[in-house]
Amino acid sequence: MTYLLELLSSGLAIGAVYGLIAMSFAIIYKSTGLLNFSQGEMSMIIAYVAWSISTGTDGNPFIVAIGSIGFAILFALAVERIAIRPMMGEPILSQIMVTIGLSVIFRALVTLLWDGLPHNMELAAGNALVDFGGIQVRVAQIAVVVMLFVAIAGMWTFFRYSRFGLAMRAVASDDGTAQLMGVKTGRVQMAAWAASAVMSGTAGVLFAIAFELSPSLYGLGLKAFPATILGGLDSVIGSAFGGLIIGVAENLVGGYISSSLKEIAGFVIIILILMIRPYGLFGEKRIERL
Amino acid sequence: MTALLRLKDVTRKFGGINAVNGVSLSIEKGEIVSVIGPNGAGKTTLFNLISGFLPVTTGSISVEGRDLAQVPAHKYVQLGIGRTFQNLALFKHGTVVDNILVGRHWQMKTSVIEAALHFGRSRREEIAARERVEEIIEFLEIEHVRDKVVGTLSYGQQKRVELGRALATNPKVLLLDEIVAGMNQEETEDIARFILDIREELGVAILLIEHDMHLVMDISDRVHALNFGRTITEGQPEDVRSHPGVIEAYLGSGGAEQQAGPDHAKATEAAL
Amino acid sequence: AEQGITDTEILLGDVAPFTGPPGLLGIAHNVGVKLAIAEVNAAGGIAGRQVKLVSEDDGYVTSRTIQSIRKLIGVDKVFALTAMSGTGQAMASMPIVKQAGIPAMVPIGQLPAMYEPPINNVFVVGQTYTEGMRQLALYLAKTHPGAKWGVILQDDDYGKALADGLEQAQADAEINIVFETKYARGQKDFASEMLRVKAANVDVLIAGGIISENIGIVKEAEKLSITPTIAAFWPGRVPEVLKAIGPASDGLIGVDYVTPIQSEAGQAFVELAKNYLSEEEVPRINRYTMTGYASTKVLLTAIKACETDLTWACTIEKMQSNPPVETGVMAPVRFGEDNRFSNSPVTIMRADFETLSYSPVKD
Amino acid sequence: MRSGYFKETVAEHINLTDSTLQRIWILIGLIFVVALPFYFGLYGISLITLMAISAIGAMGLNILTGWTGQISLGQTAFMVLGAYAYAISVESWGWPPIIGFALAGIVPAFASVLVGVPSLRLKGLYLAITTLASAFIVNQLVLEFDGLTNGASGIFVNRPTIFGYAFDTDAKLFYLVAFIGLLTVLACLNLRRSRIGRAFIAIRDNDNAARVMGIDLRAYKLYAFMASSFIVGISGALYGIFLSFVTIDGFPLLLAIEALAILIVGGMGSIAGAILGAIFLVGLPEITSAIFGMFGETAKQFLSTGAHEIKGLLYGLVIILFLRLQPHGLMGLWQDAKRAWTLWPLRY
Amino acid sequence: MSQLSTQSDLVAPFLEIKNAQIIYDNAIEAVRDVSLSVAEGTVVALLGSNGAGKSTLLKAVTGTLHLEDGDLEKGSIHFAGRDLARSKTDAIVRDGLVLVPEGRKLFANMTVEENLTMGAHLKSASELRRLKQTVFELFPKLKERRSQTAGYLSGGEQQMVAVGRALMAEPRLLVLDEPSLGLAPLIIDAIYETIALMRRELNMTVFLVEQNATQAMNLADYVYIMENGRIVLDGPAEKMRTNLDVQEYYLGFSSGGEERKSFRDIKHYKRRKRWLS
Ligand SMILES: Nc1ncnc2c1ncn2[C@@H]1O[C@H](COP(=O)(O)OP(=O)(O)OP(=O)(O)O)[C@@H](O)[C@H]1O
Ligand SMILES: Nc1ncnc2c1ncn2[C@@H]1O[C@H](COP(=O)(O)OP(=O)(O)OP(=O)(O)O)[C@@H](O)[C@H]1O
Ligand SMILES: [Mg+2]
Ligand SMILES: [Mg+2]
Repeated sequence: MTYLLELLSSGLAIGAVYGLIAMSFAIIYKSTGLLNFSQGEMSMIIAYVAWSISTGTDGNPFIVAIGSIGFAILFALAVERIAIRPMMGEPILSQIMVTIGLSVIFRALVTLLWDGLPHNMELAAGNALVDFGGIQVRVAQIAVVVMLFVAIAGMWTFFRYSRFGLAMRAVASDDGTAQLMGVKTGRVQMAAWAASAVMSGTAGVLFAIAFELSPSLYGLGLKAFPATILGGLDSVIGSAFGGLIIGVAENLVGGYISSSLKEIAGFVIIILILMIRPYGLFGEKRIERL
Repeated sequence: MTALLRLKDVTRKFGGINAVNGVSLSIEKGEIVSVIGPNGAGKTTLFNLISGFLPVTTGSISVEGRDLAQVPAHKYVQLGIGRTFQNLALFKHGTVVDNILVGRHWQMKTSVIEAALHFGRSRREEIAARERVEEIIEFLEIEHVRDKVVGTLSYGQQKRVELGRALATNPKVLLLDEIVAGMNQEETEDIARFILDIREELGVAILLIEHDMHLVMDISDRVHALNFGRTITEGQPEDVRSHPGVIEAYLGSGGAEQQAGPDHAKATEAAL
Repeated sequence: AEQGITDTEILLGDVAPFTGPPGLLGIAHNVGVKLAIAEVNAAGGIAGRQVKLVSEDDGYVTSRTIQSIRKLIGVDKVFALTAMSGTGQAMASMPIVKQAGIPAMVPIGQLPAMYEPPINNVFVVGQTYTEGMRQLALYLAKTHPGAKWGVILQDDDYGKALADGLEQAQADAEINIVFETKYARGQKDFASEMLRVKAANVDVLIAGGIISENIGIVKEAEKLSITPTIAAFWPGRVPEVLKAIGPASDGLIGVDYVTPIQSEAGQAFVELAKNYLSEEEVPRINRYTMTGYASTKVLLTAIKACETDLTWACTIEKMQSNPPVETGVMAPVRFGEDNRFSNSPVTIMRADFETLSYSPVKD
Repeated sequence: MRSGYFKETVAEHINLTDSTLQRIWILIGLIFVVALPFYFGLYGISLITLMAISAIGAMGLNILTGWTGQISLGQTAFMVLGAYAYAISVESWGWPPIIGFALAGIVPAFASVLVGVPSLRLKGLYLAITTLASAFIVNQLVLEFDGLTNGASGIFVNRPTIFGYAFDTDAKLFYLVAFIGLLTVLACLNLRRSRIGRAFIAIRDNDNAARVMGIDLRAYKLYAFMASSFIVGISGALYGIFLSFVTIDGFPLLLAIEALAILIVGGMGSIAGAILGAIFLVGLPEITSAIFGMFGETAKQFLSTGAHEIKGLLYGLVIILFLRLQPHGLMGLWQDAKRAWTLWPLRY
Repeated sequence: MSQLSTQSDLVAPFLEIKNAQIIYDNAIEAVRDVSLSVAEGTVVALLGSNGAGKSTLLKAVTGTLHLEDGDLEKGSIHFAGRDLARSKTDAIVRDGLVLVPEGRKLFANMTVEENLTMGAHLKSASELRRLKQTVFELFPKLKERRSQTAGYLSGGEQQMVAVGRALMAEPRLLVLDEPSLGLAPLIIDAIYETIALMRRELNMTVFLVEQNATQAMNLADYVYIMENGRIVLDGPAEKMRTNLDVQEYYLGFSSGGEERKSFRDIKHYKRRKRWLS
């Protein structure tokens, strides 16, 4: 029993990391129809910046939090402004290619500005262990689960009650027409990018604390992308659950079957679900009418 | 006696809405039948059922006595059902020729491997299809845009390409969904001429959805009026035109117009 | 003259990953190669020629390794190769190198297939993973009699080599493996694996990851508060890994054929390096610097022995006939008529978190 | 200046070339290809060989993604299958290479049906996931069946001897690849102008209308998967021969992304685009090196600390800048150039 | 207004297009040297056959040309003093110029109500309620369908949403690209009624592209006719109605006569427009 609970808890912890990044994929997709393939890299860069801030300020968690959130926003806005905005209205695959180009650049930047070494990111009590009735968890892992639920609540409220949320959907559906409604599509994109950077940055930083900080951190993006698909590309909240499902499934398969099947288990689940629901668990069906 | 196309008590539901509700209709070789009715009456849905895009909820559709229930959707066209679409459904990135050639698809047999070799039957078929397509292009007077990508054509030109593509399928009955919408008088005249010619030269039956009453009244043999998915009336154009139900729900001509007009105007005025 | 030789220069080439996480290995290796070269050049070069190095980055991608090797041989026309990246990359390069006949060193990722049967111009310096693993297992079996073993291996040829070593050790000693698993390369979360380790009450754990994976494994053990003796292999035997794991890395058992930096010989090596390397390069020194240095030194010794009559044939001949070469960081290196493998002996060592270093275990 | 040519029969419309001039250009192109190895050294030849192999793979992907609109991130799966099919049949079982090549196409083609079936209902980026999954699953299978595949250790592959002719030098291997490339181009061109090719395009542009026009969506999507995987599998076998060694390490996921990049940069859906894109992207690292080389010795000094990252940076930048200036890819550029040429001195 | 013989007599036209030349893909010239103006409070109709360049012109007016690789090569477009060629679409909309685009362009995945809400993107919540009320009264059908996904509506219902959505913005200048496309006669009447009313009550200016020439000419003060990218004929509506060519080619009267000719009697020959010769 404890064994199962321990599997579940570590599954949730890693699943929450996937979930946060998956949400950032989804929010950009939902508001601009674009898949940002450099999401994992962005979360890595933000984690590195947080690390630099923390080593520079003796790990004061508040300064690190404020500094890295601030950086995440500025960074996302800069990327959006410089690389993405000019591509608006171009074929979607060209836009996606630009994000792939960005990912190459970001990976190079990390090793250029920092190094290729793994680091232990110590921040406040992030690494400390907490005991939950015999199950030990790191503080950072609790934090990431909490952050995920905060993000879910925030996004739900936002899309439920805000007209800006509606405008985001409109831009994704057809940015040209959204402009005809007076929507400043650029601003919508900026907001989406900023939100996504904050979410994936949080995931990156907390992952770095609980596990390690290294230039292979970007691989999280490749894990989160399937989670987004599972939840439904345009469902920000659905993709959060997609992440949790994959995290837990991986751990259960690793814990009961075999860890060499871990990687595949997630995919098999996704394919099975997609065969029944081709738009993911919570995704919007594409309108088909003649 | 089996009709070319016969619908019996056809119903189609979307969730709670009965988009088509117990419609019966039949059409003979060489007939032109128009379907009219207010927006959302179920006309396009009716076409979607006949062309296999949607399955019927209840009722039956048959072509030359053959029930379509067991036929897979992509084979409807082989029984002679061709159609155009209200909202244009062209293959945007293909050229005009490519688009019309797709209409010939089912009449060709080339397999993937033959196609890759482009030899023998594959080449013969291709030439034959191309010849037919050139005829259609000439008939529709769109030679000058033959090699253009259809996405860059104007709306009206695209409609003609759609008509061409439907003709290329060698239909026995041709379903035209608001084919002259967005065309001016002159272009409408052209299309009217095409429709009459198609009927005359090929003996194709035509089922026409149209809001242009002049066209409907001028060229139809019979008119079928729908509202809320149900048949209001069916008959000669003049009879349908003066049918009170049709006037009230759809035409609003004469007195109806005067009634509806100020009513709306007043409501709007109040709201403003 | 042979390619890569002018009146004033001898050109060497190497291919290694300088980007991405494997860059940890490639960059350190390159520093070692440079050190060996600088040492020779400072002593007046070889028969009046200065030695120069051309480096190619392959990012640990096999196709790029092959492209790079072709470029080094065909375009840059180097005289010899000091490295061909990692295990799989070097394996894939063998046909080209063999065909070209260029003298080539293999200081990283040694596999028996690279020297059995011997390839005339390819020299493997160091020890195979299999033998290293065998020695490590024998040591652990001796020090932990009756222990339950857990094994976590990567699902590639590296993991396979370790598995072979373990199997060989089982022939000679009592090793009771109660849990064994393979993971896909690049995995980061080892929670489920370690839970199974915990459930199996493992006393000795072979952490067969490279860098990140071992960090993950040890940190997870800490989280589950289990304290098996954890043994890791040399690819990740660098201070950065200890630092990244944190205090839990204390007592980690390692194995290597080059000397630990904290040993006397290791310190001497660092001192030597400081004389020749830039300030940026010194902190990058790790075990790969030593292997790079040693293999290059062996190569340069052979080249030197040829003096003015510098050809591939001569170099290869000298490589096999030279007396054992003393490198200071590992046992003397020698090859023979039909021996292309230095078969360097390994030492077992233990990690110390405070100094971020390893020191040889006293039996 | 070229102007429209008059066509007298319908057959002329269908022909691939429509004038003597065009045929002469093609001939010149072929001679150029044949002459290439004489200009290049060892490295240059391997570079153009790699370009040709990438172009073949990209043309294969183009059938699925460019024409049929099915985005695939898992083409490496079929490359791996093709490479192993060749390696196992030729190296392990000693079958003739010509059969090895056939299997390198057929095995992935049939395997792709397994990927295709669960993909039938998926659209757009959702499809990326089944294909991505196939890449992981195929790798796992290769490791699992190590009796056949030699597991992680891989299989060495010799240069093939076909009908007694040994393609044993780099230049000869290039000719083999170029020849297969030429066959691929012809097959693709033929396919594109056939009912099959049009059905693919129709499915991409409007699958519902395609169905009403009598195109069986399931069948044609599977055909697209099969045709694409067939070609991709062959490129995988060639790649294995080029590397002389087949392991799953030789086919990282990166290759699939690169293949997609080739199509996008070249111009989606165009055969010439796939070829141009392959030349451009495979050659790009050379260009960035060359740019870097211009900075001379100081740059070289920088080598061990940052040059490689900077190369990566430049690589990414070039791609982004290129797409920003020419979002329709190299084919867009080509078309603009052609238009400017035919219209000159007018602009439109 | 209609007393004016030409639009340009006005001191400061509301919308003014001068010598516009528009090119697609750097190669296709869709509009050449078109000048046209719309005075405040008037209804101006632009007629013309398929492919004449009408929609292209409207795209230029709303600054959405670049989305299709189009470019205003020469000429200028001004609206209430603003240079539209240099303005962003959202700024143009903020100034009160709203377009009902060709092909409806609904947000297919949103409900009818959400689509309407998007139309009032720049309005406050209370205005939104009021405007929704208005539109629902104009199109009762939409009220019935308010929570239905727009993409599943019938063609005509979608057109109603498109027009309704534009009205939600309470534009100063409403630009309509074929508003009657696909609508039942009754609804067309209602739409024209509404436009007439809004223009009366709100002094809204309307610029209209239409194929339904009869309706458009009844409503319009001034009419332009465009062919092949050029304005070939323009004049006050009454005058245009008596033009023989217009009667024949746009209103469908048999040449010279007062009778509408029947579509059954169309002759099989190619006509040539007098104004093109
Ligand atoms: N995106 C585009 N790319 C290239 N050419 C285009 C594009 N859009 C329109 N065109 C061309 O510009 C010309 C004018 O098209 P436009 O859509 O403005 O015509 P229109 O007058 O609105 O016709 P319709 O009444 O059919 O809507 C046409 O010849 C068309 O082919
Ligand atoms: N796929 C669908 N899902 C849900 N509702 C649908 C679907 N297709 C049609 N409807 C509904 O069914 C009704 C009939 O639509 P249909 O398109 O047949 O109308 P129509 O008579 O063609 O109208 P119009 O003249 O405006 O084109 C509409 O109210 C529409 O909202
Ligand atoms: Mg309809
Ligand atoms: Mg138009």
